[in-house]
Amino acid sequence: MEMLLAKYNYWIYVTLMMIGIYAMIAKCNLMKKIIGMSIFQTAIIVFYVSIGAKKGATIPIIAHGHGVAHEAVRVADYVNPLPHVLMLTAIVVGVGTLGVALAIAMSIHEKYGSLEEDEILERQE
Amino acid sequence: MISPEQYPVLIVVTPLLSAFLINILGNMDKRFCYPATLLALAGSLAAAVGTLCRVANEGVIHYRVGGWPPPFGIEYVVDHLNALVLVVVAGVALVAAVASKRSVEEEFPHKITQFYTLFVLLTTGLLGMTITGDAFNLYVLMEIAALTNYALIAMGGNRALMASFNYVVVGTIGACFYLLGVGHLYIMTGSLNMADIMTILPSLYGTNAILVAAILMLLGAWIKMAFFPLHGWLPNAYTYAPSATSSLVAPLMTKVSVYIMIRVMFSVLGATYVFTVLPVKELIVWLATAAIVGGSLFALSQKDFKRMLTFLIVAEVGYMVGGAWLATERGITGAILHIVNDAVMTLCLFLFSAIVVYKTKGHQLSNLEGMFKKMPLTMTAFAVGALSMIGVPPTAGFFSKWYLILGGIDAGQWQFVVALLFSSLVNAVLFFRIFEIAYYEPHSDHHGHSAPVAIDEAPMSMLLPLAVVAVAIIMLGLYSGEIVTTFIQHAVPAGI
Amino acid sequence: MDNFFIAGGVILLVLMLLTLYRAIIGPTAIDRLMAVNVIGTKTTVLLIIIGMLFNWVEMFVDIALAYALLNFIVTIATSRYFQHHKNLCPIGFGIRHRKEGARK
Amino acid sequence: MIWQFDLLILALGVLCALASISLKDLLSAAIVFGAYSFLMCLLWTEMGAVDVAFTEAAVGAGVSTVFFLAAVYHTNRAVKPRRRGRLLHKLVGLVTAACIGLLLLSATADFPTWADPNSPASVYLSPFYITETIPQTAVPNIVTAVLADFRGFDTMFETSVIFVAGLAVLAILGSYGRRQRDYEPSPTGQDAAHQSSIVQTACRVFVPFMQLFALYVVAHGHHSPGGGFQGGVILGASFILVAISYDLRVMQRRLRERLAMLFAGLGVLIYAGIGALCLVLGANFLDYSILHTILPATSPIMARSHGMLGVEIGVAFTVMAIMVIIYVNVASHGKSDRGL
Amino acid sequence: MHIFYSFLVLFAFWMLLSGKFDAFHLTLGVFSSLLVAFLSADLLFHDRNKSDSRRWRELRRFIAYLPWLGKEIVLSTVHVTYLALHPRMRELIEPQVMHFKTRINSEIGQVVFANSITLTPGTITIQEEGGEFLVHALNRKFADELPGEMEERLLRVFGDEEQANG
Amino acid sequence: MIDIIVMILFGIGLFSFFSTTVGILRFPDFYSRMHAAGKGDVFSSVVMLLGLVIYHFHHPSLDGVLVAIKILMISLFIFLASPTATHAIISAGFNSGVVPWAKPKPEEDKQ
Amino acid sequence: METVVSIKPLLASLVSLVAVIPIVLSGKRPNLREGWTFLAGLIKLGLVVSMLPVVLAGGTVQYTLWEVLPGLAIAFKADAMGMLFALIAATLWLVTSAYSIGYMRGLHEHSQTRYFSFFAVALSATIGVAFAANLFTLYLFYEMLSLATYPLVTHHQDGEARASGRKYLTFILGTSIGLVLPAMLIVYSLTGTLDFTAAGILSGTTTKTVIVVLLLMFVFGFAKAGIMPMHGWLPAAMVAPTPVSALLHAVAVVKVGVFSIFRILTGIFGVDLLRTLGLGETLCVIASITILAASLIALSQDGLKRRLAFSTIGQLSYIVLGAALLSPKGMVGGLLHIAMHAFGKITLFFCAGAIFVATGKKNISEMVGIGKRMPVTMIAFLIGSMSVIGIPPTGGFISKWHLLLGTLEADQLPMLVVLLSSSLLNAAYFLPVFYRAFFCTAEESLFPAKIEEAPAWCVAPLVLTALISVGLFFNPQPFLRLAEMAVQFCVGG
Repeated sequence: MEMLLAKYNYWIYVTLMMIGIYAMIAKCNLMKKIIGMSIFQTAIIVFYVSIGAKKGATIPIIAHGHGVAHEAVRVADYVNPLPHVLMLTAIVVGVGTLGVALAIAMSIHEKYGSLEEDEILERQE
Repeated sequence: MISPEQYPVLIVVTPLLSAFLINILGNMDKRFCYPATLLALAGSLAAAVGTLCRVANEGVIHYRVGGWPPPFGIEYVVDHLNALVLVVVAGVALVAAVASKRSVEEEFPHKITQFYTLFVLLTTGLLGMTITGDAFNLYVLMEIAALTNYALIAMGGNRALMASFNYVVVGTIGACFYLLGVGHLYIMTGSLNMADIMTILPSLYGTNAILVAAILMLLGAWIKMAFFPLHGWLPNAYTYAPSATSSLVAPLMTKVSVYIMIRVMFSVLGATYVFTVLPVKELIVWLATAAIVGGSLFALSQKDFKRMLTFLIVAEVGYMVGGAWLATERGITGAILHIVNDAVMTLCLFLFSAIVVYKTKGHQLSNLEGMFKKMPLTMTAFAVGALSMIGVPPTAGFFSKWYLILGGIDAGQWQFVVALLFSSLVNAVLFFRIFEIAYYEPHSDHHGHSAPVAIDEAPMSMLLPLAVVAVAIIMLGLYSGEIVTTFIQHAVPAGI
Repeated sequence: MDNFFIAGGVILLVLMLLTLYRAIIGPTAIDRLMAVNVIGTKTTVLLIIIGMLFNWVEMFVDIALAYALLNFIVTIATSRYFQHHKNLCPIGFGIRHRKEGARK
Repeated sequence: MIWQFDLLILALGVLCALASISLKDLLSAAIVFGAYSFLMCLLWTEMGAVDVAFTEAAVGAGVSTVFFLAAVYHTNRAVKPRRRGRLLHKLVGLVTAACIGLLLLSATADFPTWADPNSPASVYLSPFYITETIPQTAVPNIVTAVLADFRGFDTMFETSVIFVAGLAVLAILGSYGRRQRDYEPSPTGQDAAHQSSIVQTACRVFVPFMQLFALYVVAHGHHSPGGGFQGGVILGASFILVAISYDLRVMQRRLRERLAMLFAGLGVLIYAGIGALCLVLGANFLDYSILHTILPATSPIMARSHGMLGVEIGVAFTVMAIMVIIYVNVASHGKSDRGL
Repeated sequence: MHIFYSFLVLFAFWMLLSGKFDAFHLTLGVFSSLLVAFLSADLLFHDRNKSDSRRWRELRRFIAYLPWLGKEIVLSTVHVTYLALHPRMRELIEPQVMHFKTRINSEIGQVVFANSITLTPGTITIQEEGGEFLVHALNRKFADELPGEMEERLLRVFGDEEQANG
Repeated sequence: MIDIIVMILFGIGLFSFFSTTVGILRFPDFYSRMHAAGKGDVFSSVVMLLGLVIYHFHHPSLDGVLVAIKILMISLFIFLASPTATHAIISAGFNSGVVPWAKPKPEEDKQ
Repeated sequence: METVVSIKPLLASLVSLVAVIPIVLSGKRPNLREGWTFLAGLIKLGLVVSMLPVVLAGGTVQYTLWEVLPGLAIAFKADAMGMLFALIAATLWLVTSAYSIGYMRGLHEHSQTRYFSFFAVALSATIGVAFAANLFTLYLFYEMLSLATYPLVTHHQDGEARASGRKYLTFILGTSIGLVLPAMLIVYSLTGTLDFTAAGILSGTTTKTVIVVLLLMFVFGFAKAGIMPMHGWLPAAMVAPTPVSALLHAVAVVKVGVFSIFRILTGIFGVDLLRTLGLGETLCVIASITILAASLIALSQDGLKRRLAFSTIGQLSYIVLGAALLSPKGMVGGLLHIAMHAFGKITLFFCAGAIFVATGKKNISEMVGIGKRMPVTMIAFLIGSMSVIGIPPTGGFISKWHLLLGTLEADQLPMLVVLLSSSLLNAAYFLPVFYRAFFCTAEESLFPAKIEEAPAWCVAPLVLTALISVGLFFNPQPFLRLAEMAVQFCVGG
């Protein structure tokens, strides 16, 4: 139980990642692949944000003029901001990739009239 | 004015700023794009060369972006390894850009602005990947390069679309694996700076998490570089890409990924960890052997010229990965030298294929018929590239192969040596088959004069870069010694 | 009071789980849309509750507002879909046709 | 972090993920995937990552779902039931997923306990950021400070990524730049299908407030969650809302694609330009403190703060413009006429 | 003029959002509000011909209308709760679609009417086209109540003077 | 005192959300489910938000008031947006031809 | 032993490479083009000859162009052995050029510019091999030669040329990449150097097995030397125009092969090492098998050029045999045979070409009575044959004599037998050609009894080479002197 509570976040990110990978490899439909890709990316974000979490800490905005102005900032009070910064980037990258992938999928559909990988390959011949 | 101290950042910032300017200018008049692109890349190349000279004189350069000290801010580290790669990337991009003019105008006249903006941004991404000393920054730049790459490939239309889509999926997996690896390192060490991680890491060598991190990062790099069992996306993507794209992407993308692998191996995980703690050295050399043999054999079975070249890339990746994992000084030297040489060689071949596509509208082997007659200069330049791929001295390809084979002998990995020789032979067969096709025009009669064929060389904007590259191949070959003693020998980690 | 909010939040989440059941089984796309819309609205509330628990609501209100806005946009966008494609059950796969799912 | 919530939300998330990849109707999959994103946003808020949550709410949940819908609208909605031969694929997928999963799980054993205040990540770099942000930059939101200053270089490229994405979509789908820029007149002269006036009116009223809210988010990124990305996305979403509730053409009257592209380039140019300005003034790239020499009456510390604001504005420009561009192209399949 | 009104409304909104009243943030607020007013004033004030006094009256009366609506919402929730939890719910409901034409002319009025219908017990607006309403009701009782009292009240808010008094 | 009010409001909100959920799950057809979703959703959210607003007046201050106003703004937005969204969804359903559920009566077998 | 540092060896190699540029540029004006060729040839010969006094005085001319990698330089060294070879090549290029003009113009061949350009490149490579100071440089020029001769071999660009070109490359490139390159790399990784030294560089570095493997790799790897079974390309390459065959068989290609083997044996392995390990015998056996087999095959060939080709294969192995004897006389014989065979064989090829130009005949059976028509050519043919067989008064006798002495010196009596029997076979396949050409009745003759020689550009060179062959019998200097000096140097005098 202790173990479960200590690490479950990491386990769940692994689960999400497996779902994503499975969809990317096994699914035939391009849209499904894209969804899998997004899930995969989100899983990584879960992982990073979990790294940043800290027991008993609040959000990484310094309580400026919130009663404790200009006192020495206690490190233990704030969660680790660095992973958050990194993940902002990852989210943005994710949406970028999503946009491009959708655009390509749409072009493929226009060209081959299908989103199913095997049908497209058939029609390419 | 801007002091030489600032050169490292200029390498990346010049093309970055120019990309947006190109986009804005291009919206006004698309004729601005081409010269602006050349100017930007030339600026970047100049900065890269300046940095290279500084590195040669002063040793490793550190540059703090934003003025923050390294583990907190992002740092640029230019050492002997990446100074070299930077110049290669900038140079290759410039040459490819020069040559792209006609094929871009022909293949997508309506999207010139987008093309050049993406082109410059791709170069920016590759340069940034090479120069950065921060593990996460590398990921961001990797994504810039990847996204531009997807788009540039997909602009080829038709079959390029599906190829590009597969590339998106696989490329994302690769980049995400890398990111996950960085995450694992971060959770264990708390740092993102490569040098910093490397100093913290030795106390954690035994842990599973670091092992997983290493595997993930390497897997990521391998996917990006199309290392043997993970190479499925590459042939289609590069074959069906527009020719202006492929002559930029094919020489650089895999090479920069190899560079990243080497960087991860030696500057993040540390050579000791990679070669002594990880039990995979032999396995990877075997895989590299398989890559070389497989790539060569697949290349042999192709009827499509460009596709054949893509399989050669797969084989060449095997060279470099194998060389780096031989764990001998000469093997690693060879791998690094081959990054440089192979970039230029591949550029030569793909520039040629761009010319072929431009002139004959196809890239089957049969499109090459009678080329020697029609464009002797072009074919001569191509022949230099081909000989370099085969590994005929004094072309560049010979010398890197030389080091690789010596490394293989030193390491006692004979299968790798045999594979290298085998691939040289296969390359010889491949290219002489092409020469044959290009040489025996179908209508030649036995004796006397055949019908005079009008010499129809490629336009100057394509021929000149090709010629420059051909000369560069020979020069690189002749100066290999200089390169090795001035740069690469400092780049090989000590104690191997 | 924190415990009360936590308990409230947990109940809210459990109820969302139930709503999610509708989102997953459908049967039609708009049923799912409805369920997701409900979940979205409740998430807004939950965000504020989390703000309460962090004892610093100011920072969460903006997120909640943005959240509500975007949830609305998604709903409108989806409903827009049906103004062009008037089919709930695209041909080619079997939805369990219930009475209400029958097409006109 | 509130572990009770955490556990439940994660469970919900996994359910949604599973549902969205197994649903046969792509529209439904997109809807459920939207729910998944919203749940993730909730999860991150609960773990204290407010900025990430904000971004995910705006980008991941809001705009991407709309993109998905638009893409489904233009393509095939049904997933074909597989005839045969997919077994191998499934097997490969399962095995790969299982291998990766096992690999990752084996690593978790070495991780520090979740949310451990003494984990390396929490004690190595982050104390510097937490303690130095106020003295060095006068920005209370540490994430903003790290994002725009300490690691501002990352963010510049992040913005470039967005720019690239927009450009890529344009390059792949767009007819932008071609001569026939005029909208195709629809056969009836007016759209057969349009939103009811109820929706139109409601949206009409919301849009200005939404835009102001977006600007507020940009301007207050220093003090509260938010910043250029989030604000930019919401601003973009407001235009998308116009397009959804009225018509793509109505939206284009407000923000032409050409203009949007200009904005996009301009935004990143502002960012990189501020960096280059520092360079020209003699400091390192993106070292905003040097800007106090040209900004009247500011100390180097405040110069950093203002520099960050400038950068965030640039980001907002780009993000807004690119979101609009992607939407326009995806929703109208590159024709930028009628759209979803 | 509309831009100015928009600016005022938006700036007020900004102050509420911002909560920071130093010069720097207020300046930002002014700029932002101006920008948005310039961009979207036509969205906020769609009907340009309406007089200012009329606007003001409508706003006042609309606020007065809200409490009644609140009461209806509570009632409707109770009703839904009752139905949802009723073990033999299916016997209680008798869904039907009905349609009618309203006397409210102004567009905004019709919208408020439609939304009010949606919020009140047992009815949801399906379609609204130039005053033609299509409403789904859970059973006949609710269907019969429409347009009824609500329309009267809304006519007082949005209708022309004579309609409201008539 | 405030706590108790908050608790009551919260309780009401949760209960109505519970019934909404039950309604969403139990009602026979799409339209009637929409009734549950559309009405219960607005009410429960607004009530809970109101509770939170009131909770905020524990320590009255300018900041607190501003936050309270913001929360009110959210509830106002929900109040305006939710019926619109409900309408949009139901009209989408109607457009795409969902037939309302009818009591299974022998004489209405014509459907 | 003085060492002169001079750029001359490099220039001697480069001059013909540089000449390619004016040759290509003046492609439209044949006379000017050939003028360039001659000019380059003269300069080249002059350069080579100018180094002769130094070499004859026991010195060497050295020049290091470029150190490509540490321990891997492009370096030139003109010593006695290289000088010997360079002198032959430079002389014969001039002669061949002259002949080419006659042959190519006589047949109105296409793409003459390309032909002359690549010819020049090939010569450049040959001189490069001759003056290579280390294995790397040698390999570099060896490959260059392979590539430069490909367009020459496939000059006709028809299906047959295609097939033989393919065969040519398969053998030449396949062996050089597959065998020489790895052998070279192994040597380098064992010793860290590739320089040719008098005593060899391999002694004491590795085991016998490795040495044997390396030896075999080198000997078979230099496929240009035509050691069986690596000889397959040679007959195939006969499709090329005759001057090319002459170049391939007499001057450049095959001689480069045997010269390389000579260099390897003396400069890399070292005579002492080979002697101590007793590897000479192995090589002797390999060579003698080739000698006998090739001669026997030659007997059965009807195509004149094919017969000459198999003859070449056999004669080449004489040279290898000379080296393999590891006795001073034998090696002198071997080196001398490079020269003697070159002049003899080139005469024969020129004759074959002249016959083709004049009559269009390729097969021996069609040449009955041709002597009456082309007496000068056929007499030159006789002289050439005599030289190859080793009958005085021709140069061939001198070299065979030394070889025979060498076998005695090395106590290799079986080799003596091989040499003698092979000479008999040589006679058996050459003399019938001559016999048929002259000794036939008027009815048997396929040609009218009217003297009608090939063009003067064709005939003059072959007369010249025939005369040189004879002249070398009376005065084998400077080749004998050079050969003796070279052998003295390697055997450790």
